[in-house]
Amino acid sequence: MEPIRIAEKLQEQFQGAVLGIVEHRGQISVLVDRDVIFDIISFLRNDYKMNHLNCLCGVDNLKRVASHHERFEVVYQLYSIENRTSLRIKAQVPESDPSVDSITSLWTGANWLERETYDLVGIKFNNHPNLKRVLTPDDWEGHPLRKEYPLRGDTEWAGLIELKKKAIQLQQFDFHGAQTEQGADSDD
Amino acid sequence: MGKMNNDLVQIKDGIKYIPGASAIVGPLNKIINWGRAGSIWPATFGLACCAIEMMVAGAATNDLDRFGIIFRASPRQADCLILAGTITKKMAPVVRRVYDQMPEPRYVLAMGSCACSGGVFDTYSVVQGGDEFLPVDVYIPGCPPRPEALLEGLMKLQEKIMQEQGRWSQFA
Amino acid sequence: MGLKLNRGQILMTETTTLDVPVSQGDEDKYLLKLGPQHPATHGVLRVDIELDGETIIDCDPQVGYLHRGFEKLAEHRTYAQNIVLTDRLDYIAAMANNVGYCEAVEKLLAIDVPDRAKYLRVMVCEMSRLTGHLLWLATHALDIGAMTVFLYAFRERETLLELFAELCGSRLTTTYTRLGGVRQDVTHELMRKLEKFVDEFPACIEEYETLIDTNRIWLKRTIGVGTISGEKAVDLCLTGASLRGSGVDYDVRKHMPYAAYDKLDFEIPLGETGDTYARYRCRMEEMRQSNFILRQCIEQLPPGPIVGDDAPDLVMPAKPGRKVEVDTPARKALIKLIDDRDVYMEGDVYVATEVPKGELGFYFISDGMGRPYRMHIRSPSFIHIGALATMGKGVMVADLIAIIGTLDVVLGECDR
Amino acid sequence: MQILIIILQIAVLLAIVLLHVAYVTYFERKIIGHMQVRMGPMLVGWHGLLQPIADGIKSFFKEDIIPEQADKPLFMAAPVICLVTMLASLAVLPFAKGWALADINIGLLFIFAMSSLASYGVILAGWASNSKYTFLGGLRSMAQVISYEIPMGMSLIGVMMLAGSLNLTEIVEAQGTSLFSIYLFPQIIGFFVFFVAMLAETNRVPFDLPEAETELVSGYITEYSGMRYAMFFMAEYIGMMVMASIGTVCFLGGWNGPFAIPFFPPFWFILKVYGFLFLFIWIRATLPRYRYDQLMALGWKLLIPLSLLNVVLTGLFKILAN
Repeated sequence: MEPIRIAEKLQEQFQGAVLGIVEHRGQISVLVDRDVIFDIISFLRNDYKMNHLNCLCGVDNLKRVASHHERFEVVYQLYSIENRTSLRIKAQVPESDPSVDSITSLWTGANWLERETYDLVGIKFNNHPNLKRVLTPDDWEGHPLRKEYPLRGDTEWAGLIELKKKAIQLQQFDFHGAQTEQGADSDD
Repeated sequence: MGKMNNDLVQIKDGIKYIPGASAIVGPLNKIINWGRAGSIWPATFGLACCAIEMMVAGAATNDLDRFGIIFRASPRQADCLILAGTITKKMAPVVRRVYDQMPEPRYVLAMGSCACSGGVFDTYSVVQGGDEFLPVDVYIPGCPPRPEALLEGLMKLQEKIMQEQGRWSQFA
Repeated sequence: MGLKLNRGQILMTETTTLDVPVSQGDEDKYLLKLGPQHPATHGVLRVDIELDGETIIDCDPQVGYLHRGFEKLAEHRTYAQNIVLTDRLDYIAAMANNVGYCEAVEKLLAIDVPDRAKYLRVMVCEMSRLTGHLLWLATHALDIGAMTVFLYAFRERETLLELFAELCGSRLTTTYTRLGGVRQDVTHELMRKLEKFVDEFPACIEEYETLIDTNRIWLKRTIGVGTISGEKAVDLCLTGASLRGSGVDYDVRKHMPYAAYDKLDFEIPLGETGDTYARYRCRMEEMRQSNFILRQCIEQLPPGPIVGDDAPDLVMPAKPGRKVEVDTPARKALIKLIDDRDVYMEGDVYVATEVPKGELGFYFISDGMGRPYRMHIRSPSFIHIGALATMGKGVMVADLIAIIGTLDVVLGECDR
Repeated sequence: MQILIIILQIAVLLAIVLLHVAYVTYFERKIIGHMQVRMGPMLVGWHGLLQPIADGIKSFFKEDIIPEQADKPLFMAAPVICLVTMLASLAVLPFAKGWALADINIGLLFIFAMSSLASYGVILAGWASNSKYTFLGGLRSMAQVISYEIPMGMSLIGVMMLAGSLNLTEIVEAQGTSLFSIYLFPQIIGFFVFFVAMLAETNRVPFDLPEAETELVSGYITEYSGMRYAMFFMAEYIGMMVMASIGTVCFLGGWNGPFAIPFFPPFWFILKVYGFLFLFIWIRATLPRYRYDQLMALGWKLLIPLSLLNVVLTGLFKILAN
C-alpha cells in the first residue's frame, strides 16, 4: 500500500489528532498530536505490519525558520519489512510539558532510543521502565541537542573539575629526574 | 641509600654527588634502561579509531612483538599507556584510573590528534587533549596515525627511556 | 614510604562509579563492572553484570564513554564539511558511512550522481564491508580464545586498507565520497590489485573456516549461544547480520536499493537458528557475496565522469584547476551558495544504508540553510548494545563475551 | 660435605630450570609468532635472544604495588607458595638414571601433593587481592583443579599398576619390557586422559579459564605487578615443565631412547620434555577456550569414566598376562 494512502487512512481514523501530512522528496511525514501517539503507532504496527522501527529521535524546533507547530518533536520512522513501505510520524510536544507516551511495550528496542532522546533533547517518556541518561554522565547538566545549548557546553562537568584537581595533587609523586628522586630518598 | 647522604659532596647549589657511585650507578642505569626499553608492555586499552591502527600495529604486518612489545590486559602489569583515540569527559576519570593503577615507571603515549589536542571534536563532551590530566611522554600526530607512526612513537619512547637517570622505583 | 601512603590515600578518595572491592560489596550480590577498560568490550563499552556463580542474573550495558557530540557538531558545519565526521562513526568501515551520509544528503538536496560514481560507491562499500567483517571475525575469534584467526584476518584486511590508501590517501578515515560523486577516480593499477585480491580472497575465507569451522570447541562455544527468534530480533530493532541470522529477510541493499545495488546480482544469506553460530555463518557468506559484488563492479564499471554536473559547487574536484582562496569570486560564490534557499529546500528525509553492522540511517532536517538543522544518526551498534541487556540475561560470563562479539558493535558509532 | 654437594646440585638445577623458564617464554613467542605469520621478538639481541633477560630486568625494577584493600600477608605469600611448591616438585624428577635430587619411593604422590599445594597459591592470590576479577579467577581455578586432579591421578593408576611402584626411577625402568620400551601404547587411554588433564592443571589453552584474558582480564594475577607477577609467571612455566616431565617419565620411557648418548644421559628425557612443551605452545596457537560448564562436563562426564575404564582394562590385562 502506498504510504500516502496509509497517511490518509490515519487521518480518517484519528480525526482531529492528525495535524498535517507533508511530503518531501517522496517521503511522507504525518504530524500528529502527542496524546494519541501510542494508539497511532500500535495501529500502524498491527494493521499495516509496520513492524520495524527504523529511527526514533527528538527535535528542537526553537530556531526553525519555517512553519512548525510546537517547540519539540519526536520523530518515529516506521518500516514494514513485508510490504516494504515506510512512514514517518512526528509527534508535536509542547515546551510547557515535554513528555510523550513511551512505545517500549511495542518495541523493546525503543527503550534505548527513548533514553537517548531524553538524554540529548530532554523529552520525557511516560511509562518508560528505565528513563535515565545514557550517553552523558548521570550528573550532567543540560540537554546538549537543545538549540540554546552552546556547542562547547556552558558549564564544566563536575567530574572533570574533580579529576583535574586530583591530577594536580598526584603530580608530586611523578618522576621529575634524578634530582627529586634523591630528595625523595632522603625523606625516608 | 639513605645512609649515604652524609658522604655527599656538594658540587653546586642543590646538586649533590656521591663519590665513586658513578662507577656502579652508570652501568646499572644503562642495564636497567636497556631492559625497560626492550620490553615495553602497553595496556590493552583502545579508546576509538586509533585503537584499530594500534591493533594493526600489533598484527602480522608490523608486529610489535619484534620490539618485545606485547599488550597486557591488566594495567598492573603494563608499563605504558597508549591513549589511542578521543578522550571524552565521561571517559577521562577512567583513563586516569587506569594510569594510577599502573606501577612506576610508567609512560603515556598520546596517539592521534584527538588524544593530543582534541582533534576535530571541539564539543561539549570531549577533553581537549590527554595532557590536561595526564603527563604525556610522546605525542604522535595523525588522524589516525599509520601503524608506522605508532612504531616511530614507541621508538621515541625507547630513546627517552635510554636517557633516564636513576629511576629505580623499587628503592624510591 | 610516607609518600606512597599518601598516593594511596588520594586514590582511595575517588568518587567515580568504578568497581568496589569484594569485601565492601553486598554479600548476596556479586556485581561485576566489565569495562570500560576490558579486553573484550571492543573499546569502551561497560557492562554492569550481577552474578550468581558464573551465571548472569542481570545485565546492564553502559555506553557514552565515546560520546563526542556528533549530532551537535554537525549542526555547526556545512553539509560538505560533515563528510569528514562520518569517517569517525564506524571507523572500521568508514567508506560505508561516507556513502550513507552522501546518499542521504543527495536525497535531501536532490542531487544526481553519475553511473560511474555509483559503481565506485558500491565498490568501496563492499570493500569496507569486507574490512568490517574481517575485523569482526578477528575479534570474535579472539574473544572466544582462538588467537591465530585474528592475525590471519588482519593480513587480508591490511591489503584492503592499503587499497583504500591508494584510492584516497588514508587507510581508516577515508572521506572518499563527495556530494554528487566521489573524490577520485580509480587507476588501472588499483583495479589490477583489486582484481588480484578478489581472485585470492575466497581461498582466504576457506582458510579461516578450516581453522575454526570444524573445531569442536568453537562449535560448542557458538551453537545455541545467544539465541534470538525472528520476532524477538525485530522487537529488539536489530538489523544487519544479527537480524538475518534469525531468518528475517531484511537488507537495505535489497529493500531500499541505493547507489548501483539494483543493477547488481547478489544474494542475502539468511540463518535459521538465530544463535551465534548462525550469525557467524551469515557473515562468512556475506563476505563471499561481497567478493562476488566486487567482481561484478570490476567487470561492469561504466566510463564517464565521477561527479555530476548539477552537483552544488561544494564538490572540490568538479572543476579542475579551481582554487579555493579567501575573497576570490569563486569563494564568494561558495559562501553565497551555502545560504542558497533554492538548493537547500526546507524539508526532512530519512535515508538508510546497509553498513557491515546493520542499518545505518541518517535523518536530516533542513530549514533552508547550508547547514543541517538537525542530523540524527540511527546507529545499529547503539541499538544492538541496547539489545544486549535482554540477550545477556541468564547466560554465563563467557557467553556474554561471545554475545558482545557476535552483535558486532563498534563504540564510535554507538556513542556518536 | 654431603650437604654442600646437595646444595650445589640444587643450585645448578635451579639455574638450569630458571634459564629454561626464560627461554620457554622466548620460544613460545617465537613459535606462536611464526604460526601467526609474524616474526616474534627480533630486535633485543640477535633474533631477540636477549628478550627474556630484558623482561626479567624490567620486572625486577618495577614498582611493587600492593592494593590498599588487599589482605597484605596473604597477598605477598601467594606467589611464593606457587613458586616454591613448583620448585620443590622438581626434586624428585629423575632426569637420567641416578640423576634425581631425591629418589624417594612416593615420587609420583609427592608431585601430586605439590601441584595441589600450588593451587592454594592461586586461590589465595585470587582471594587476597580483593578484586572481582581475581576472585572469579581464583574460584574458577579451584573448581578446575578439583575436577582435573581426579582424572589425572586415576589416569596414572594404570601406570602404577603396570610398574608396581610409585618411584619415578622404577617406573621408567619398568617400561623397558614394554612395546618400544614405553607405556604409551598399553596405556593409550590413560595417556589421553593425562594429556587433557595436564593442560587443565597448568591452566593452558583451551583450559585457561582462571586467567582468561578476554573474560577476566588476567584472572587471579590481575592485581599483581612487577616481580610478584613474574613469580607467578615462572611458577606457571615450571608447572608446565613438571607436567611434561611426568608425562615423559610415566608414558614415554623417561631417559630411555633408541640408542644411548654418551656423556649426557638426560638427552632423550630433555628432548621428550621439549616435545611436550612444543605441543603446549602449538595448542595455544590453535584452539579457542572452553566455557566453564563445558570444562566441568568434560572433566566429570568424560575424563573420569575414561580413566576408571582404563584402570579396569589395565587390571584385566595384568590378570590375563599373569
